Amino acid sequence: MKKLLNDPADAVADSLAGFALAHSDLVRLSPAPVFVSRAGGAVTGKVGLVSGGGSGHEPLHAGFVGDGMLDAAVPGAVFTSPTPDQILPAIQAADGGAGVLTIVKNYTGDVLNFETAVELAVEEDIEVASVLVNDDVAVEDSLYTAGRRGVAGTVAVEKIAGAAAYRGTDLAGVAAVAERVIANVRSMGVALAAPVVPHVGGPSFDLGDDEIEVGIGIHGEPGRRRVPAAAADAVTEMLVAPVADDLGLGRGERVLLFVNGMGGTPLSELYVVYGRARRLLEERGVTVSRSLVGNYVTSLEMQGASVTVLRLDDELETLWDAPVNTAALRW
Amino acid sequence: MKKLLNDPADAVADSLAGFALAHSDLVRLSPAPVFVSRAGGAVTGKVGLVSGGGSGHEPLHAGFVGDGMLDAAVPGAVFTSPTPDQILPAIQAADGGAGVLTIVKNYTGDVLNFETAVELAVEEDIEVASVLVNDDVAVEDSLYTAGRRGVAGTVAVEKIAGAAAYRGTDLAGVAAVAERVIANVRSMGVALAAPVVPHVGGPSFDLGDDEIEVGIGIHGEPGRRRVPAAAADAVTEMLVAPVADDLGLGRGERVLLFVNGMGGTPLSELYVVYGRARRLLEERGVTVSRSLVGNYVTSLEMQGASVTVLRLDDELETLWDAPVNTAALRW
Amino acid sequence: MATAVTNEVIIDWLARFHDIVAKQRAYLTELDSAIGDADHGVNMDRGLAQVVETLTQQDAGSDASTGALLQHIGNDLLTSLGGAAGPLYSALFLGAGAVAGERTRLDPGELADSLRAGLAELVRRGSAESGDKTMFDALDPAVEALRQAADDGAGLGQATASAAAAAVAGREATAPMLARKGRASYLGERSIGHVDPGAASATMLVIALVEAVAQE
Amino acid sequence: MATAVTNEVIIDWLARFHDIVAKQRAYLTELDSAIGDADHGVNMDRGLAQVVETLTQQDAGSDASTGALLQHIGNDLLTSLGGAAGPLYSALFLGAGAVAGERTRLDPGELADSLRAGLAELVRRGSAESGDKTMFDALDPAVEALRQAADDGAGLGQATASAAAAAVAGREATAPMLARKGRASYLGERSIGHVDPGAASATMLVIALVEAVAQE
Ligand SMILES: Nc1ncnc2c1ncn2[C@@H]1O[C@H](COP(=O)(O)OP(=O)(O)O)[C@@H](O)[C@H]1O
Ligand SMILES: Nc1ncnc2c1ncn2[C@@H]1O[C@H](COP(=O)(O)OP(=O)(O)O)[C@@H](O)[C@H]1O
Ligand SMILES: [Mg+2]
Ligand SMILES: [Mg+2]
Ligand SMILES: [Mg+2]
Ligand SMILES: [Mg+2]
Repeated sequence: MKKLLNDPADAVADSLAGFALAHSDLVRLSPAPVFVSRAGGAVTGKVGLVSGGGSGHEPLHAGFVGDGMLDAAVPGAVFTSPTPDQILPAIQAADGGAGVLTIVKNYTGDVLNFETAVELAVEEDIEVASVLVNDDVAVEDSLYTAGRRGVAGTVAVEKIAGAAAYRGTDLAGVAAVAERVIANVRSMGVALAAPVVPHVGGPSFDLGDDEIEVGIGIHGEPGRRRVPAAAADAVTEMLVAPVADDLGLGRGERVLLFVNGMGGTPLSELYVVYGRARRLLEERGVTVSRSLVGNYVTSLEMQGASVTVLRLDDELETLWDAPVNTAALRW
Repeated sequence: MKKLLNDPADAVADSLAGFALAHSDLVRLSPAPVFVSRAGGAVTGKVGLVSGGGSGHEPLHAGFVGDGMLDAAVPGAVFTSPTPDQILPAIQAADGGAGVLTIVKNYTGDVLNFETAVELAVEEDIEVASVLVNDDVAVEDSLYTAGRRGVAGTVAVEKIAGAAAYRGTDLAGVAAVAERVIANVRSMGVALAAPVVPHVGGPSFDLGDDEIEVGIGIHGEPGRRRVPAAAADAVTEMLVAPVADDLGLGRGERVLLFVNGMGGTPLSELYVVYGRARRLLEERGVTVSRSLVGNYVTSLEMQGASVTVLRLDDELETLWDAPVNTAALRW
Repeated sequence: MATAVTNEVIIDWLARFHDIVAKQRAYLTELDSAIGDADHGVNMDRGLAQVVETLTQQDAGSDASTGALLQHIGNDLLTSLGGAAGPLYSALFLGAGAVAGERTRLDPGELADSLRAGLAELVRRGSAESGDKTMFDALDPAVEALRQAADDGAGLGQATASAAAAAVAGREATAPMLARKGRASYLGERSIGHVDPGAASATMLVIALVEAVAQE
Repeated sequence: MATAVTNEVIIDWLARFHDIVAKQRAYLTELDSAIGDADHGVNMDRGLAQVVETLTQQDAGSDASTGALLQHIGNDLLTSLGGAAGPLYSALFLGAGAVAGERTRLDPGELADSLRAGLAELVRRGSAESGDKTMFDALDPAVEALRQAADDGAGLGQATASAAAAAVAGREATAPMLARKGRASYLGERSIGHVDPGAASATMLVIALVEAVAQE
């Protein structure tokens, strides 16, 4: 393993320290327990937004702390959920008196740790609502699984809920908007090469030179199935079809199309996927009215991409367009 | 080789098509000869800015077309300079009557092809000035080489010259600002793993598991020397020291510190490098007053990073801070 | 050989648990790479090191009740481990501590009662059932064996030893299972054929108890 | 065997040049990977394919003068190749065409004059000198040998054959050189020990001429 790291045990701490220095206009880093919060502190009277999860998905979540999006982010160790003692002070830091929404990706660890933190926050008389992001259609949402995973769709939830909160919507309203995004966003991903977890030192899975993993998550987990490598157009169809089908997209609908890089694939290739995905949606009579292409929810240096589609309406579109000023998303 | 591509021969065309669709609010794509220009066309009375070069460095240059930065970008084949018949119409498209500045990275191919295009543009009575970016301190600037290469410092030149043009500065003035950036910006890069050029299909160079290449460019060329892999702190020193020395940075000066990813290294690692680079500069009594961290001038999926330092003064700082609205840089 | 679980035994238990996990870290990583996210080894190692350090520093065993100590450990596990394993192992100790209460020593039967309550708390948080391919599949038969041995009048050494044997069997039985909880459930059929990492670390927990009991 | 270079020969020359480059594409890629950016093979292949296609489509040779044809090719090379090689090969043909002028056939001496002028134009653009480790190091001795053979009264076949021999020798001589022009110069000492890719493709250009002359 070669990485631009010092001791792998310090990977998250070193990276966060650099991040906080580079973006000191936007964020503050609390060292122990570790969390990142808005530079100006909680906004009085505004619903606070907190998210978090294991590290290794940068810029998610710390890169989305700032005006118009998150008030605090809680990074765990690489691919490991943060602990309640980190999450609680982040909730406190985000609380401007109007309550706090926690945005949790649906993983057992994240769910359990946030649950405990929220119980503690409520004991301290902070009003807290929580939403679970579960956009990954690669995973069957049945009684016999932990439910669908939360992946790149999280960006849409955080952006749109963030805008709602900045507009002055109350906690129930912000939670409702977040739920509406969650109900209308789906993702599917593919890996061409596995990530290397720093403390592991080798690739998380082995892929042959002519194999790809379809239906992967963002933690270097194996995917749903391994198929022969194929051209971008064919691979993109494997991603778009289940997403569009699961959403039940019909003619005349309009969507946000988000092609997300897993960290190790060139941007130029993401645009190839975007072009094909867009054509596939248009062939279904769907209009792509908003777009996002880039590395936003990564899996270290994994090579691959995911396609996320969010069904839009006027309100969601307006909230997506609302100003945002964070390290990783700004307009 | 596994990539999210169709026919490698279509890689650039497919990617540009997707890019233009995703950013139709910002850019227009001219298909044959290929170039990308500002969606609204040339701005009347404003100096036009044109850059370009081989593809494979995305988001450079097309990702910087938009208000406050470039008016047109000319992408060649992967790692291959574009041709004069592409560059000429881009210059024409960028000309709002106040002349055009071409920003060329110092490679023989780019220089020669832009030279010819500029000759043709001048024959058509377009006023053109040109600057050569040559920020890579890995390359000796002597009579016995083609001179220093242009690498990540190009972003600073394009951003700052773009802001000057938007402020209404005339062609000579914009060229002078660009030259001032070039005189004050230096870079140095390292590779941990080579990129895979689509039509080649294998890595551009072979690095052992415990080796890194120091002094690399952005085309998968071998670097100046191969050294044993080392911790991020040590590698960062190998990059910062020659940059700071070459700039002759003294106590009390202030700079922009830009840590650029080569495309395949996780963002989290770039922040580790940033943190260390910042400390090293501060130890020299230098203040880091502006920062940029991310994948802006890449070499396909090469793993590695470069450190760029730009000596700032009030004017350059103001121009850096000026609004910009492009696919890859926006504030 | 200890005849009851005292605070000294518990502190030694946790230290030994950490030792085994540290030595078997690569093995746990390998298991979690196959059907998870490869962090269980480092996660348990790093987290347990912190828990043990706190335990040793605070000399927590000296005056507290056994219930208080177990709950203290439960809280430390919560703040130190992270991931899914953190809250679940934490629940096990918090639940066990609640039942151990003001006692300062647990005989085999009391230990079984206490751990059974811990398991109930773990299930309350994670909803695992037998056969879901989780740590529960190692822990549940272990506690059941402990209960049985205690009822049969076995001493602490023998009771914990049969618990360990049951945990090992339970761990091995996870291999053919199709995962229905946690990260491995995302894999569907592809989860079959691999031992569950949490069942493996839970087995180490039980083995560490055998060692601690034998040592005192 | 042609005794003079006509437009037919020139068109055939370019087609053969492309054939050789296409067959040796991997070899050129390998050379350019070692000391450059790995694009010379695909770049020349793709670009020459375009040039040849235009030449064939337009039936450019039928009525134009040799000078006009060479300049036409020079312009096509400029718009088709890109990279450093594009403007340099273009300069070679533009310069050669300017001197060939209104002629419709070039005897060995006229061919040498014409190519010498092309080389001067190449040097005007790229400032290469002998020993810089560039295509110039294959082309300059080739044109020199052509001149010599023409002066010695050799026929076109023999003259071009000695040019090719000189190009091959010039190409081989680039291996021990330290690059002072182009991308390889960035490597400093590490450029030593590798044949220059441009010298290799330029040698193919001269060999293609020998073949085209022999064929007609
Ligand atoms: N709902 C659950 N109930 C019981 N145990 C579970 C549950 N979910 C996961 N586990 C256990 O947790 C283990 C994984 O722990 P760990 O790797 O630390 O967490 P994560 O999956 O968050 O990375 C699994 O092997 C399994 O034994
Ligand atoms: N200044 C120069 N004069 C003559 N030939 C040059 C010069 N610079 C580069 N070359 C030739 O161009 C070749 C490289 O061509 P190519 O790979 O197409 O361009 P690039 O370096 O832009 O990728 C070199 O091998 C060398 O022979
Ligand atoms: Mg985990
Ligand atoms: Mg090139
Ligand atoms: Mg895990
Ligand atoms: Mg080249």
